[in-house]
Amino acid sequence: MQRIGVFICWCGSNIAATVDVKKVAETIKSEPGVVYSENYQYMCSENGQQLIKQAIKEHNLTGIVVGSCSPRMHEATFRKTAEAAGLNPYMVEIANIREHCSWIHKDMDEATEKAIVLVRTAIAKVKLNAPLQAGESPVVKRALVIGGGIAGIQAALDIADAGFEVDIVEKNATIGGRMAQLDKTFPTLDCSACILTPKMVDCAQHEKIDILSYSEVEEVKGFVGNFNVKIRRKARYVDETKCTGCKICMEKCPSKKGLNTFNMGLNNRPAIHIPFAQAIPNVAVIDPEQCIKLKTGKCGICQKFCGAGAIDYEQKDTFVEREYGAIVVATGFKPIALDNFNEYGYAENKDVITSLELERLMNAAGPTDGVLLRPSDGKHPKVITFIQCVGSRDTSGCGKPYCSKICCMYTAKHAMLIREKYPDTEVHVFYIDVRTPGKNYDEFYRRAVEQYGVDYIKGMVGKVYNENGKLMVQGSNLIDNEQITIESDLVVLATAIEPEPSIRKVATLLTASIDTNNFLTESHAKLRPVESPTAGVYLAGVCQGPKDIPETVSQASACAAKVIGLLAKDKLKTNPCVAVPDEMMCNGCSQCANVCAYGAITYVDKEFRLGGGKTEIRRVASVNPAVCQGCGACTVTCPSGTMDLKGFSSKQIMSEVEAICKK
Amino acid sequence: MKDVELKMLERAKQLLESGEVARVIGWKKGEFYFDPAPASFETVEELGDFVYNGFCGANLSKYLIQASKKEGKTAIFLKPCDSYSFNQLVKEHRIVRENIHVIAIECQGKLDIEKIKAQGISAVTEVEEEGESVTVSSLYGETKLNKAEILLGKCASCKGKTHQVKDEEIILHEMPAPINNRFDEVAKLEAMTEDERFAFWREQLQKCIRCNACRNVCPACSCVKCVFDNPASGIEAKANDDKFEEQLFHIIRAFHVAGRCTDCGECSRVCPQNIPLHLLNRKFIKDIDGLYGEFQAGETDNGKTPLTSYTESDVEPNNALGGEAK
Amino acid sequence: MTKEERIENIKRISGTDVRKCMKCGKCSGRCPAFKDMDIKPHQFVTMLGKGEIDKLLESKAIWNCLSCMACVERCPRGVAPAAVVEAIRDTVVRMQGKNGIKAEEIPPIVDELIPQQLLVSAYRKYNK
Amino acid sequence: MQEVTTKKKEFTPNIVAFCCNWCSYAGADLAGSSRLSYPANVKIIRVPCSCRVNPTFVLKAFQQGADGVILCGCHPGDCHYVTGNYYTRRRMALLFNFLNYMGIEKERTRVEWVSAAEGQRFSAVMNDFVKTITELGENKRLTDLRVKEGE
Repeated sequence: MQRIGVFICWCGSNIAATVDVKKVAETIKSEPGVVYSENYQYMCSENGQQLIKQAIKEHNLTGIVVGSCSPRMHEATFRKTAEAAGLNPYMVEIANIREHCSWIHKDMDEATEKAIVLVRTAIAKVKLNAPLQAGESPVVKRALVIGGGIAGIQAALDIADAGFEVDIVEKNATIGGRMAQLDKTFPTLDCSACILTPKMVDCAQHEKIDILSYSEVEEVKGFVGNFNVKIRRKARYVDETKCTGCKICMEKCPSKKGLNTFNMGLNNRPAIHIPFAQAIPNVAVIDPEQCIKLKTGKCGICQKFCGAGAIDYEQKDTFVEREYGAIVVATGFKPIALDNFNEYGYAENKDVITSLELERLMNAAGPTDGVLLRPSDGKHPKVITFIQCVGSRDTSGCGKPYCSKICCMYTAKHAMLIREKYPDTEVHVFYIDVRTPGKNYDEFYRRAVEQYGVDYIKGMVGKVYNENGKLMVQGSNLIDNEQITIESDLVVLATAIEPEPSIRKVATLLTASIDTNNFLTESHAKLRPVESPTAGVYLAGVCQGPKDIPETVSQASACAAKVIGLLAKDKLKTNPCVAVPDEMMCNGCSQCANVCAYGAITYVDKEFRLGGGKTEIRRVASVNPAVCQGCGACTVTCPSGTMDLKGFSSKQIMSEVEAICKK
Repeated sequence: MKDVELKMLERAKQLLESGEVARVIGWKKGEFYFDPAPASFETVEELGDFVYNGFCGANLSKYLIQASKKEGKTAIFLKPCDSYSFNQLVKEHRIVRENIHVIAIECQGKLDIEKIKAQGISAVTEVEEEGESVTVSSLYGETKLNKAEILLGKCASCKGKTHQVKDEEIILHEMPAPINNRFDEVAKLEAMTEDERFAFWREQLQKCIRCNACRNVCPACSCVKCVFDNPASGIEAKANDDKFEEQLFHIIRAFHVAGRCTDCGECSRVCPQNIPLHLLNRKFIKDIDGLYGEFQAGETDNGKTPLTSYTESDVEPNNALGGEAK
Repeated sequence: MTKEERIENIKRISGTDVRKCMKCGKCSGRCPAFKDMDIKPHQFVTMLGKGEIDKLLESKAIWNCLSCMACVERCPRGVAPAAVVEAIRDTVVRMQGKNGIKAEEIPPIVDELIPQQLLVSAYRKYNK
Repeated sequence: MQEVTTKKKEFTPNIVAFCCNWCSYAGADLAGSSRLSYPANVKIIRVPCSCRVNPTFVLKAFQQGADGVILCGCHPGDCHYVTGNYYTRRRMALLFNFLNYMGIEKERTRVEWVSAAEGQRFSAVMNDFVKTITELGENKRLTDLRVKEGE
């Protein structure tokens, strides 16, 4: 006979304000099997846990139910509590009377009644719980970082410095990501390349880091500690081991009209190219869409001139398969397309540009060698108007509902740099709000206004149109309650950012959950912000939400710390809630193996006694508990009910159903 | 038909005498002409009772679950529709294929004694089939009947003359073409209102006496231990306590065989209460065909079933009503 | 009708949730009739939110609004300032006991492509 | 007629919601922490994956007096266990169709995909389902008579 103890938590007023916790504890006392029922202000506190431990010992409890917050919050806590008191940790069930009850109901009677049912349901389940032992699985001591921007670079360096091997998979021909495209960085105005390229070089030279550039993740199998990843190494038509990065091919290539994506398409590049001077690896790549040889079979000039003999037009995509213990996702972002924002005239006017394009126009390695010249006629713009929140904070469906977070700061940076370099330029900024939380951030913005005389206009632009070669920016000035039109030479749009579109595929491969804006979901918004709900998968940078460089780097290092913590272990405790077959009933029909996503089920021929001295050999299912992830797909496929799931057995769920339904 | 029977008997004798097989599974004479029963023959002497006539509707494949595990080879006579069940059982590793010798036999459609009796004929002594018509001899004389009217329910929706598996065949005459009408009755029910359907099934299922004949005869319902006999399943029930459990039993049974049921029709054939149980299984088959593409269980002896496979663009359950998608 | 009821009524007719406004001023930034309006498009939304409808009911701007819907089109938050202007205008007309246009005066076939608001508000203005 | 209407108003349905641990249960938690209310007659049973839900659980719920049963899982393609919800989708499509074929109202059964980020959606789905079931009235067709007698 089970001896159940019930512990009802007030969670301060979070539960107690809408659920009569004393009444719940009192009512539950008369439940069959319950020998102890108590309520307390904070069960998760030291004192609360002490109360549980004492009750377990004094009343010889065989199972406990804690009526508290979601099991996703404190199930682990209370399992440890039980274990400390000598009770098997799996003899604990949580009744979620906070998230699923007190927080969503207002009527006290109604909420109390529901709480009682929820606790009864948990009691019904715990009575059928059985002590479980966690198994073990080995940890592969190597990490995969998907994405070679600053987030991926930082995470890889930190993990590698701790002595673990790391592979960076980058879909582009070089690592560096968006940060490599930036000119200066706020709030200290360091040159972006000056602080990024040393880190890129560190990656290349680190003996523990392997950079797989121009590569994409194709397939992910396995689970935390034991991921098996198939990586596609796209054909770059240049032998990475031979290319010396001399760039003679770039000079000789006759097909020079490809859009230079690194410069946001503001100038052209040859079909064979190295994306930028500091690229890592410093190896050329051929754009097959642009290369005359690859398209027509004629040309081959680069091959002729390549002293290293690195050009290989026959190269094909290849695949490598590697094992990893942990995966960091750092896939980054892109500015949104502006198709839905005709009012700003981006498509019609060359001199309406995005902020990322401005970065390239201001960069010494950019298309204008760092001299600010406007794209249409190459002249110095005298009046520049910035428009903030282009596509951000937009719930109309045209843009993104969230704040892109970085635009206020980079716009202040741009305005300041322009006023610094070209004091004769007039700079206006249309803003809705200026958001500058962060160390030295507001000071930075105020400097733009106070020291550099940037004209900030509270209001939004309704229309940008071209009149006699001038860009007319019509907007409101809400402070003066006026409508104004500014004749400008250049208009810069602080375009919203969104996750890099390839994230969807990555998320699906990793079964990492994704939100409505395509940002990856973290395990807990506050307490587990760098972990994906999928064990062993960690999130760094904008793939998880908009953030600037300092934040991205912090998050990447946090990821690395989590990864190091994981890889430092030789073995992981595995979830004991796995499928278990009852051989006596198994038909050996193979249906369960057909639905198992992990290949955890195999079949063995086993001899069974039939009575009367006779035996029979039958094919029966066998589950590898280290591989089984405990989803339960097999349990439903099995017609005979041979397969059951520990911790979520059919009988347990049935009795929960009964407890809920009985009025 | 007599010539087929003779040929079968002759072949059975050969196989047993030569020791090629240890036993032959076929039909033996019953008390009357119209009630032959499945039987296993291990000696030539036993074959004295061997029979194959218009009343040999029983599907023999299920007997192989036990027989194929015994010492020596087993020969079995399979009608075209029985061969689907055979394949399904091989697919599920219930039959050791190497231990079986399949003799594909001719079938001209099997007869329903109840339907003959309903025509006012009793004490049937012999039946002579002649194409579309049947001459029934009884103690009281001879009557000519239209064969289509006295076919077994399952034969009225015949799956056709193709055996899905065979090691040899005894086919002496042309066999009938398939009759593609098996979803007609299901569609009729679907066209009713919910209330009408509920009333229909209430009336049918309340006749159920839980004799388990449907379960025992069904080649798909061949679990080592049935969930209804297993206390750990949470749905153990040996008898119908109330109205709900009649439904529960039949719903779960139908779900368990969904994607595996070959529509052999044995459940309805053996039901002593004449409940049209095949209409339950055919609903699943119709929905599977409609929602996930045509699928006939037992057509092959390998591969996945519709319920153990999926596509990324499958219809959403909330929109799947009527099985009309795709 | 009390003032509170009137405010609620105007909100209901306009179908606009004024609390969604984030005070960016894009509506006023785009308004072609801005100069002639004594109360600006964005103010219609904020003033309705504050319950200052007496000023709105007396405003001249309701007769200057072209009902071009540019403000509705451009609003990033799905707020419809023009619909608020429209609702105020409706209310004024009704308070005067008038209907801008009589039902029987509407031509039998109205071009489907003309937005209803445009048509109705045009009639109102030219009827004044 | 009057009586019938008043009686209908008093009816509060009993609803069992099976939620997968990774998406929908977390979505329900988010609905809670965002204080997005839905009626108290929805009670959630946590399962590791929607594919753990055996048709017998659904039938059992109805047998014991549930008026509606809803399964919630990760969106197809986002299953924590890679493919679990794809099987759920087929099983439940067939089962719910079949129950309807037996005369059970289709609206009593539902499958919804709710991600961990969709607290709003979870609340909306539950409100809608409760509304549907309330309008539909009590489940009589799949109730075990014995449970009633105990009342």
